[in-house]
Amino acid sequence: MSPAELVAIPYTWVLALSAVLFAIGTMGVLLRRNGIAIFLSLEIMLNSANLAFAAFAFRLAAGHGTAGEALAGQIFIFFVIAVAAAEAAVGLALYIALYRLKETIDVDRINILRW
Amino acid sequence: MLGVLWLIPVLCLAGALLNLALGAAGARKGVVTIVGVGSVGAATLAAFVALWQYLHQPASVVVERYFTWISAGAFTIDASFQLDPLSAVMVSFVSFVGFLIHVYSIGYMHEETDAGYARYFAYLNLFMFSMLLLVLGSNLPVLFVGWEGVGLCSYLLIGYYYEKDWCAAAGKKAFIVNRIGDLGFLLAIFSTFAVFGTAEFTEIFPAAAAHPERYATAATFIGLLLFVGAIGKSAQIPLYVWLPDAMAGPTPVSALIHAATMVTAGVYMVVRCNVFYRISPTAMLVVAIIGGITAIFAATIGLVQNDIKKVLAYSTVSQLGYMFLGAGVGAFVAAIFHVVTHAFFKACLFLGSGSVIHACAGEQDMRQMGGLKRYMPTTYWTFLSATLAISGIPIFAGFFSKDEILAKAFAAGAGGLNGFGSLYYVLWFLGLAGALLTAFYMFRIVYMTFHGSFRGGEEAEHHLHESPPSMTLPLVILGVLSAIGGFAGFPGQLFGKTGLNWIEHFVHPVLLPIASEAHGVAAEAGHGEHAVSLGLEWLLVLVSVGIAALGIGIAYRFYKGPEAFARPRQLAERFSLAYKLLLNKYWVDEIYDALVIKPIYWFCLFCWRIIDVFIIDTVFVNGTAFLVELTGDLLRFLQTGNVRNYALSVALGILALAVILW
Amino acid sequence: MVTYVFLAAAAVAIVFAVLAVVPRNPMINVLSLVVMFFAMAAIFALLGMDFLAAIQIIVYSGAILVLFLFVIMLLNLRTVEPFGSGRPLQALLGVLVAAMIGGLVLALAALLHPELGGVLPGAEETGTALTIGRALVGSHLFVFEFISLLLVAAIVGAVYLTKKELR
Amino acid sequence: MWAELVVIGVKLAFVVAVLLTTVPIMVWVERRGSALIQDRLGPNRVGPFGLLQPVVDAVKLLTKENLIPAGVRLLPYLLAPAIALSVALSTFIAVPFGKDSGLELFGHAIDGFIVAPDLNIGVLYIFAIASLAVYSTVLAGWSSGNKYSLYGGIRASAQTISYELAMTIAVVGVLMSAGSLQLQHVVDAQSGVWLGFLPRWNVFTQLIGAITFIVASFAETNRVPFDLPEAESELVAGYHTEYSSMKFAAFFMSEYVHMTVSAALMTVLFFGGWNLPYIDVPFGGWAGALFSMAVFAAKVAFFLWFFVWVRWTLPRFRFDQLMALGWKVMMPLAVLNFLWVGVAMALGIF
Repeated sequence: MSPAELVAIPYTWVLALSAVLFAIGTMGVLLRRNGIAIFLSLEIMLNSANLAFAAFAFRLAAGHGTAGEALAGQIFIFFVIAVAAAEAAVGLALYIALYRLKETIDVDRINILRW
Repeated sequence: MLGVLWLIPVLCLAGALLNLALGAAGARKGVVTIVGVGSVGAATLAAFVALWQYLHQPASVVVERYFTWISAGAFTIDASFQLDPLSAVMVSFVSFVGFLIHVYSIGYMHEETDAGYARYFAYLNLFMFSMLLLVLGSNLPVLFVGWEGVGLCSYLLIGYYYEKDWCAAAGKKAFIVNRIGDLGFLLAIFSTFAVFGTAEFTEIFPAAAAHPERYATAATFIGLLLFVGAIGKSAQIPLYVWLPDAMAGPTPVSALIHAATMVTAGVYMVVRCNVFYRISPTAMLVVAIIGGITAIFAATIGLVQNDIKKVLAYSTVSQLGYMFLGAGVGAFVAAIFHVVTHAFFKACLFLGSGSVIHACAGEQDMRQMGGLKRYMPTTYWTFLSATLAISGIPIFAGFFSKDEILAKAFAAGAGGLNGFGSLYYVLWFLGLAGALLTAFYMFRIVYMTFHGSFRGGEEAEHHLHESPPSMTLPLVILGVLSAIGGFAGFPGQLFGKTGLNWIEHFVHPVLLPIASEAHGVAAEAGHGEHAVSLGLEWLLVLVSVGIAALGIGIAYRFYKGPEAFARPRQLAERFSLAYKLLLNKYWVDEIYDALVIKPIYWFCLFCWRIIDVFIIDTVFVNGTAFLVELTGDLLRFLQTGNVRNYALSVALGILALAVILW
Repeated sequence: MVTYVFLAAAAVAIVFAVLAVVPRNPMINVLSLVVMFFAMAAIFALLGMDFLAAIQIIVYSGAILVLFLFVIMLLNLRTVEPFGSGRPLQALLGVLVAAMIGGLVLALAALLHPELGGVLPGAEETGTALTIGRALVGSHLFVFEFISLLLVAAIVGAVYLTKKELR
Repeated sequence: MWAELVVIGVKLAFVVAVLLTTVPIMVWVERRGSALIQDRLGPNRVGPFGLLQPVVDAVKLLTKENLIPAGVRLLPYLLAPAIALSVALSTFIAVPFGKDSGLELFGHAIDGFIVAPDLNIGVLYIFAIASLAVYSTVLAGWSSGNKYSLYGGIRASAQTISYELAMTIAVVGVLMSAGSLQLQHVVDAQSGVWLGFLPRWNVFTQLIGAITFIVASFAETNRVPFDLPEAESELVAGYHTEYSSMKFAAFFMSEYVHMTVSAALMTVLFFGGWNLPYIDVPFGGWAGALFSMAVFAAKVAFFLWFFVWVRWTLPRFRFDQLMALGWKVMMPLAVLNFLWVGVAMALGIF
């Protein structure tokens, strides 16, 4: 792998950022009652995961690994984005069906599926 | 060269399959008849063609290999047929008698439903296929396939009237008892592979004959195991119990399977493997003893039975005993000869009895018969000729074969065969006594059934009638054969012309010469004429004839004329204990029931009640279900139906995981 | 310079992430999420992943969030629930757990040795697009195809779910 | 470093100025052109041929009362026009508008007549920005608190998204044949001759792609025959029903800037940029640069006129027809072009 030019950013910073974002997203998922909002928080969590991938790919690109390894991280992010798209499509469709059925997407009021 | 060999069984198989299909399609009797009888007829034709070709070519053994059946590493089994004098004789008479009985069945079974008729003929053809396979097979596995096949067919046909559960029970009994024998046979096959590395007759027997000393012990072992199989299939003590019950099947079946062909498979197999027995005196002696004892034992039971087919069944058992006695004293050819003649007259007898039962509308108890001679002459005369044959009256077939066996037994005693001389004398005497009894109970049948006046009541008497030609024709043919068939083995040596004994010379090559003369007697036992002088042989002949005549006389005194039935009744009262003993067949079935069946039954009961019902069902199955239900009841409170709680628990799980992995 | 840009982007990302989670009006959530995604794209670009930056904007901002907007507009939601309303225990635990998970990763980041990252050398005119494309249809071909299959499945599922006959 | 910034700043200023001045000119051209096509006079009072008419309009719009209806969601309501205009403007920074032969400005290389020369994801950037145009319509429609606006917004965004796909896929063919994402390379790849007698313009090598792209860009810019979002004559005037004065002007300008950008993209992607057929620019240096810009401008001008021409010639689609066209005709055509390019490249046809 040809010597890559360094960027003046420690990859741990990126990791830290992803940690913070993940925490925020988790809070959103756990505390919001609006289904759509929960979904948005989920997207945030996905992005933070992507950021973690990016962080390590970033590190590998700086000569700690082969180009293939460094690339794998980016490709994984690509796939995560694709999956997120699919998930958004299906999930939102579910919300629409749900809304038709119960006139709400407040997840606390959608609790008939239990003993 | 012998292209038609494979054709013989395959034709029958085709017939069987076709009949099954026809039965399923609900075809009429006519079609089924054409297919069923036609296929067997064609097979018979093919058999005779093969025989004719065989007689017109030099080689004494012809082996045809068709394809490799099993191939596992070094050891392979070919599906191959073998035609040598022995199988030639067997094939020809099996297919011929089988064909006759098929013809007979047309008339006998014509009252069945179409489906039943088709089923019957399908099974019958299948049986022919298996039997021919058994006879033609050129190695033990192929033979075993046929062996199992005939077992299966006998089971199916005994249970033909499966609506009556005693018939089904009889079928099961036959099958299960045969299994015991088959186990021995299987072990024999395995050990053959272990010892010789192959099961081809053309390889193992010469090998064994070449080095008798080396293979002596192996031969004893294998021979005894094989004989276990033979005991099962040929209904010898102690496994004979299934044969009398097998009479539950239709009479033609009894005639074909349980008299003429299948039950003689054991004899055929022993003769086929004669080399083993000849190089192992022990095995040979065991065969002789079992045979002799069975002969007399079954005959005594036959004395007092009243069911006509039962009597014939026991006589079959005892005749089989004679055959084994013959094999046991080294008279293998005589044994085969007796197989053939026995096939003729015993088939004739059964078919005759079948015709009688047919006339009496299913009545089998001889006490309800009598005087049938008037109504069914053909049946009577053929039956009579067969009876004379089995009783050993000269000129008739049975005489030659049985007398030769007895002579050989005596010769074995005189020649001190394998140094067991005295024992063989005893066996000879048993055989003689058996002959007396045979003559007696056979003529008892004749007198009780055909002579005197009818005891079955008026309305039964009205529809007494001679059977249709399809039934009488085979009767006639078999009757004639049982009259003259014996001349195939005319004891020429009595007149100093050995050449006259055709079958002896034809089959003798099967008895391979044993290399060293250490067992010379065995080799010589093939022709026993040096053991006893000519005069002594004549004496023996006269003795056996006299014995037979004596038996007939006693039967006449007991069951014919003014004071018929009086004397036997007195005897029965005087020796009531013995009478009961015989009437109840020595309580053998009860003994077996107590000793074998009951314990197994109790064991099964234990397995069912305790192991299955309690341990498995209650503890394991229901217990598991109960456990799952319990945990479910406890855990369901976690299922709040609120997504966020689930999400929270997932997050907690992640946290825990992270902490653990940290 | 780069560092400052990164810090700025990170700050924007965090702030707008919070804005995307906390306010009860979903529209504001979505819009702030758009901004946050822009910050993400900027960070990707800084890390030399320009292709991903573009993809991030096209797919997330251009497609997914528009979808969210649609749904919000169509369902015209009236649910105004205060953040973390109801189930106080749930709320408390949620905050705790989230904070702890984030804290763990933060601690990890703090423990790791802060090496500088680098940019993967790409062709002058294509940047990483060329390399990523090669890898996608090369070593990762199977997963690539599989993803397309997944997307097709998602489309079919969405169409079926939103049919009127479903109810 | 500062020099770079200066260069970029100059370029930026130039581009923005040009784009913004295009708008009033286009207004005038549109009105006169429509008059010409419909055989009437059009504005001819203010200045010669009414050339000053747009200026007056601008003044009018600027001085109008800036009213905000009741019940609007204020933030998005104000955000929408800004998004629209900024998106329209910022797409242009990846578009090259002239041939660069190593010229210098303030003693510093200007490397390429393009605002962001080393933006190596060129076209991707353009699409990324263009995909944000949806927000302006959606937000405008939704925040107006008016169901007609909402419908208009949904119509517009649905249309935009649908045709974006066809557009992107059509462009993929071009990028493949050029082997680059940057438009200057796309233009360079279009110089020379194809099959011996045709200019190597993508319009010839990928005719289907060109047609798809042009139609799609009509839909993207909400122009007739796809101007359903603002079909004031039969539907209530779309997502900017509730907008007036300068905010409306922002939407208005964004549309025209969008038109200009689309025209430039057509030129660059399919019509050889500043290349002339068969002859290459005779003289280098600034003269050559200016000449190439002139060629480029001429082509763009042609396409702008083409927009006007089509607008006043064709009738309007119905919405379902529009959607059907977009999904059932444009998409397959684009994919077909994509396949054709792949096959042709594999066979070495170009």
